[in-house]
Amino acid sequence: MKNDAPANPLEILAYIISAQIKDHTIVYVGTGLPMVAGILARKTHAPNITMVYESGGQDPIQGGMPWSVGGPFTWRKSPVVMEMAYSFGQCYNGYVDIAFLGFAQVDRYGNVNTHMIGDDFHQPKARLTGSGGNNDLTSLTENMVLVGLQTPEKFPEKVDFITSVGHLRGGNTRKEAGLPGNGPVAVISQCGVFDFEPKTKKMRVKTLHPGMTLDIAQMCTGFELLKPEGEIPLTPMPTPDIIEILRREVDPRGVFTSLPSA
Amino acid sequence: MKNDAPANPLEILAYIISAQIKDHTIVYVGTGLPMVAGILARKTHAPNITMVYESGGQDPIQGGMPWSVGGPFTWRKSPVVMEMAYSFGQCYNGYVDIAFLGFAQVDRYGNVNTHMIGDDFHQPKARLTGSGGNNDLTSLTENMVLVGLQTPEKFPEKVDFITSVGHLRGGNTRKEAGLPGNGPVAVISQCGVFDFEPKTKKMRVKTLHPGMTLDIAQMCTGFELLKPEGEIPLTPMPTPDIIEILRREVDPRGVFTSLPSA
Amino acid sequence: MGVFDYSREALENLKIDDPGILDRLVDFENARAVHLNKNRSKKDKRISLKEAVAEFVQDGDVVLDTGFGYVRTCIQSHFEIMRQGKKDLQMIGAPNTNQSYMIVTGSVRYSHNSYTGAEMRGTDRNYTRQLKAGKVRILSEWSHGGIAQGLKAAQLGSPGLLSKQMLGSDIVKYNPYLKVIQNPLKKESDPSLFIPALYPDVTFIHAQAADKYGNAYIYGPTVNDLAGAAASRKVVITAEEIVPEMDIRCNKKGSIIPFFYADAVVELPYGALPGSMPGYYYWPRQWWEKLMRFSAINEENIGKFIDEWVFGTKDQIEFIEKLGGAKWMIEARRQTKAAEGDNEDVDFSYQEYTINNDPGIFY
Amino acid sequence: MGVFDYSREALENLKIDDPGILDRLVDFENARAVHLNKNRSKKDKRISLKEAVAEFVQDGDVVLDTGFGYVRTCIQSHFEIMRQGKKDLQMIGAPNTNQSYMIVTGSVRYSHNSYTGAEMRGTDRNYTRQLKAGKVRILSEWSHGGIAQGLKAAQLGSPGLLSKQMLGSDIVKYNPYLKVIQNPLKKESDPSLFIPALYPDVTFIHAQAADKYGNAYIYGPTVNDLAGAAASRKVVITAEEIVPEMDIRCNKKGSIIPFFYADAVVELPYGALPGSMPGYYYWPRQWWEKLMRFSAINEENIGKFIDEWVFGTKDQIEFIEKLGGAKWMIEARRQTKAAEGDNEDVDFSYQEYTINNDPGIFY
Repeated sequence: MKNDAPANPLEILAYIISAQIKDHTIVYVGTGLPMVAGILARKTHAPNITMVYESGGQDPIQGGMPWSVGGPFTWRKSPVVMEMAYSFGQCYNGYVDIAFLGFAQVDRYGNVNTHMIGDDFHQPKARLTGSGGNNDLTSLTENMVLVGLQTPEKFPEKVDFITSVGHLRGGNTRKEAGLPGNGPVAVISQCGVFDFEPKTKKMRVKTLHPGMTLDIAQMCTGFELLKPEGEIPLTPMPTPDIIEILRREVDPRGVFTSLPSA
Repeated sequence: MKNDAPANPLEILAYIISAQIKDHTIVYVGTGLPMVAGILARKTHAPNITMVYESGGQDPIQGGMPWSVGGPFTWRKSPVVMEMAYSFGQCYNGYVDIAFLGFAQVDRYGNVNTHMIGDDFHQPKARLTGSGGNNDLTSLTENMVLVGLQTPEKFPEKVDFITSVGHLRGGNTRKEAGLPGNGPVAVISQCGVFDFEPKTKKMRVKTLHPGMTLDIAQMCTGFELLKPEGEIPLTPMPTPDIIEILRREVDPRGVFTSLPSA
Repeated sequence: MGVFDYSREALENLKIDDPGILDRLVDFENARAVHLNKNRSKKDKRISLKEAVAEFVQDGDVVLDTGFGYVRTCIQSHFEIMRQGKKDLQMIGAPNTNQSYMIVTGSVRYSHNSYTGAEMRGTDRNYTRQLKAGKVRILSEWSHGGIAQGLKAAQLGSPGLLSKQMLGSDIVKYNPYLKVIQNPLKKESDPSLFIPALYPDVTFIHAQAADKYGNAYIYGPTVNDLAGAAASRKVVITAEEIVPEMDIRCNKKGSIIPFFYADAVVELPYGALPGSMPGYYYWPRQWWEKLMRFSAINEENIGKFIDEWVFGTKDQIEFIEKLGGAKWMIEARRQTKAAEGDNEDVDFSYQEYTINNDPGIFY
Repeated sequence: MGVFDYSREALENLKIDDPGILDRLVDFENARAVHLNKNRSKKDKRISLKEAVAEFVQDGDVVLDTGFGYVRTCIQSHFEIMRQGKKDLQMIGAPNTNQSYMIVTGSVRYSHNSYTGAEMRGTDRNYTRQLKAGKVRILSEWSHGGIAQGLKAAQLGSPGLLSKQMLGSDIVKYNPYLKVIQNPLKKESDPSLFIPALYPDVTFIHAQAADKYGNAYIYGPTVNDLAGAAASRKVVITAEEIVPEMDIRCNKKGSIIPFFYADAVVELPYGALPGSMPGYYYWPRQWWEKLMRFSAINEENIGKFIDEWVFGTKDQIEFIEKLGGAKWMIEARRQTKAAEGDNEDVDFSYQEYTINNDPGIFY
């Protein structure tokens, strides 16, 4: 990969995710892009973050890119590798500031489906992974960020199965269901960054990526997106310096940030 | 101490306790006489027992006599020292066969008081230790053995405070209260060994120590003791061999088994 | 009738007509009785894997998965379970159910489901297919954390605990064991989820080291295994190495499973293959890629895969030979040591298996 | 009003008119908010014990006792709390409340009580006297296991758990936090005790070693300390030694408290005195015997005792000098090493303190 090539969409996504991470926070990361983003954040604007993992690894010494949340890079010389129940307990107890997760479907209230596509549990079009830790993190963590591809099928009016409650039916319903935390605070896709309108908790465009329009974003969505007051800002793009750090130091082999060849 | 001296009452007690311990069992031991009894059992009729302790020590390599259930002899090179919650969890889960505890008072149904003497919680005649692990063991362990001095005050009709439920109000009331296990199966005092009549769960004389009579035992008791059918057997006494093992190998300094000098 | 008050909605949604099948997982009284009847002796419990599976896995047992995903998972024990034709097992698929191939042979027929797939390597199309064909029935849906809490409740000697996980989700509608109740200490509405203590029938745990009595040492993520060992009716320890008891007592501080849980001890070097074993070997990544991207996609492929890797090997030694023998062993050790931080100077790149490119090697 | 539905019977029995005083121990929302507001930076948190007590102990705080009895208990921190005249603390007296002398000076005014006394050394007559004089109010009675489960519930991220402990006993009648409820999964009557998750305000934990960020290593019984560290709003780590972070990462496998719980780190060799510290020093047994058999028996004696040992020493160094200085240090190390099994060739007999015999030495 030439280091002066313009940022590709995956690199841009990695940067946008990293921008959600504030310095001096504890970040719950999964494999893939969130991991890349976490390391990028640490090497740029957030050098004092602590990364924790579902398999229990806490604050590992940074090594290669993990291929599994149980892999050695997630607990490399960690002072403590927590049992799984305690690892999620950290989120409930307020020791995790932000977590990143993917989804198969997300609806207008940020409810997530990773269970199945179709309307018959016993004869699904496709059976997916199930919850894994998705429900636990979304239920407990102070701030959730959802990351995935945006299409009308993946952003339906109603998900086929609520694996993880985001803002449930909007308004105060998440809290009424007994859940702590702010729930999903952002959704990041190839179109833009979305947040949730504070009162109704409906998904709202926050920024659009360069080249995107509201119309395109809406066409990629199975429900009506809310718009913010005034003009919709552009998502800040990575500077060449940041792209160079990403390519040189974070994912030098392009395992997660090079586009698959056809 | 001369090794051919006849067994003193504490030595006899240690032996009687040890006789409650079956081989191939897991034994929850406290400090003092139960510890002496456990080690004596292992050196005589029950070489395959495993000893576990409240502070979490499991199967320590036998060393000196512990002065505290948290002391090093209770976890000396233990493969695992369990956190306290798990240590009691062992009892609930059926991994402890028998446990030994003392009491300040015990009533006819084997309910134990280690909280207070008197009828006013706020102005007790004496405030005692409270539960510690007494309630946990008595609530959860399959078989409990209570060990202590027998006087009418210490064996009242009704204990001043139920620290630990034995057979509650008799009959099926222990189970109805939600408790697992058999509860107290034996009470051992200077008078004899007592069990609980299976239906009413009232305390019953099982054996009397040599020189004791039913009348003396009753005089030392604040409620009416049940008698077994037929003649009351004598409590088996330790052989000279056993006393020698006790003196030579188990408590050579007589820390727990020599009578206090006046 | 039954003694358990399962969620009616979940029973209906899951089409469970015979709720008695759910009982063993939560039947504390029975688990306690089984534990109380275990032989407590500190005796030499070593037997072969064949013997352990034959003696301690009964058809229909509730089997707890252990390790995490590809890490320290008792996969060679699963293979032996398949080889012996064990049937109708209930598998607790947390933290991983990348053993859906066990459904194909009828070994696993019921699933307590939390995760199915192989992370970055894709979803498990074999599972979808078996599900639609009715070859596996899901008995309960869970989150990872929910299963973890249920096992922890058991280890803590608790009938169950309240959780803030799964509340409001459809998981609750597909899990007969869960109940939404009010937090008993709160005046105002505070819905909480009751998760009962979970008691599997049999748990295989692959440990780095064990003594012959069953004191077992785990290094790296322990995940649910300490709790699972305390809860399970039957526990089989398999270990990379058998070490003297005194080595456990003096040197293996950290995560130890006490010997009295163990019914059997199996010396089983490379017992986590084709997964990884912290301190010992890295995983053969292409194996998993091939499984997910090629073998799992239709009935014929998965059949061939099972014939080749499960029935085509009689033990882990033959499995290693198929992976590449000595060369694989050396490379796998080198990579895991490096990944754990003892040596930075190792290249982890490898020839990925894709549908169009079978490198034919496994390291 | 309040948000917590405490047991009315227990409030009456305990004569608690102001149940708001009970809230902080179970106020999860507040504890979570405090945790979320903690500075997460991995920064050098080392301060002196004086500073740590001044900054992190507020009058009225709920303080969790740690260690076990005489073992690894943060007694020198308690002494500093007394020296600074901190007031009206609630002490969670589990697994031990052999700190009843803190009541005498007004530092502790409220007790969540599980055990008071000093095992083989006798019951604590000072506690009885203070109780009758109204200088300490019991806010809740517990068993050891009940407190342990409440803290574990917190660590597990659970609002509380069901327990089979304390059922049917009078403890339940003297604990406003506990509720007897039906096991939600059972059809027939199955009373279970709801124990809420417990969130202390401040916890001092004395560790064998810690790095400057607060990663702390515990060896020997951890008792409730890993759970307490996860639950407590404020955590102060005191340690026998400060070691490099890499020493924790590479060598201290086992029981580690992660740095992000820690608000402060105090280098405090001999911080468990006059208790014992696994790996470091044995306890001065006569000290405890004198406390229980002589000092605790009347107001004058306990006053003298506090004047001598607490206010009469400015730190643990002066405390050691009073115990016997270098001679004591050598003997205490020798005994603890032997007791832990490194050397059988040590005689543990000593000159017991009795009311008629004050040997005047402490080893």
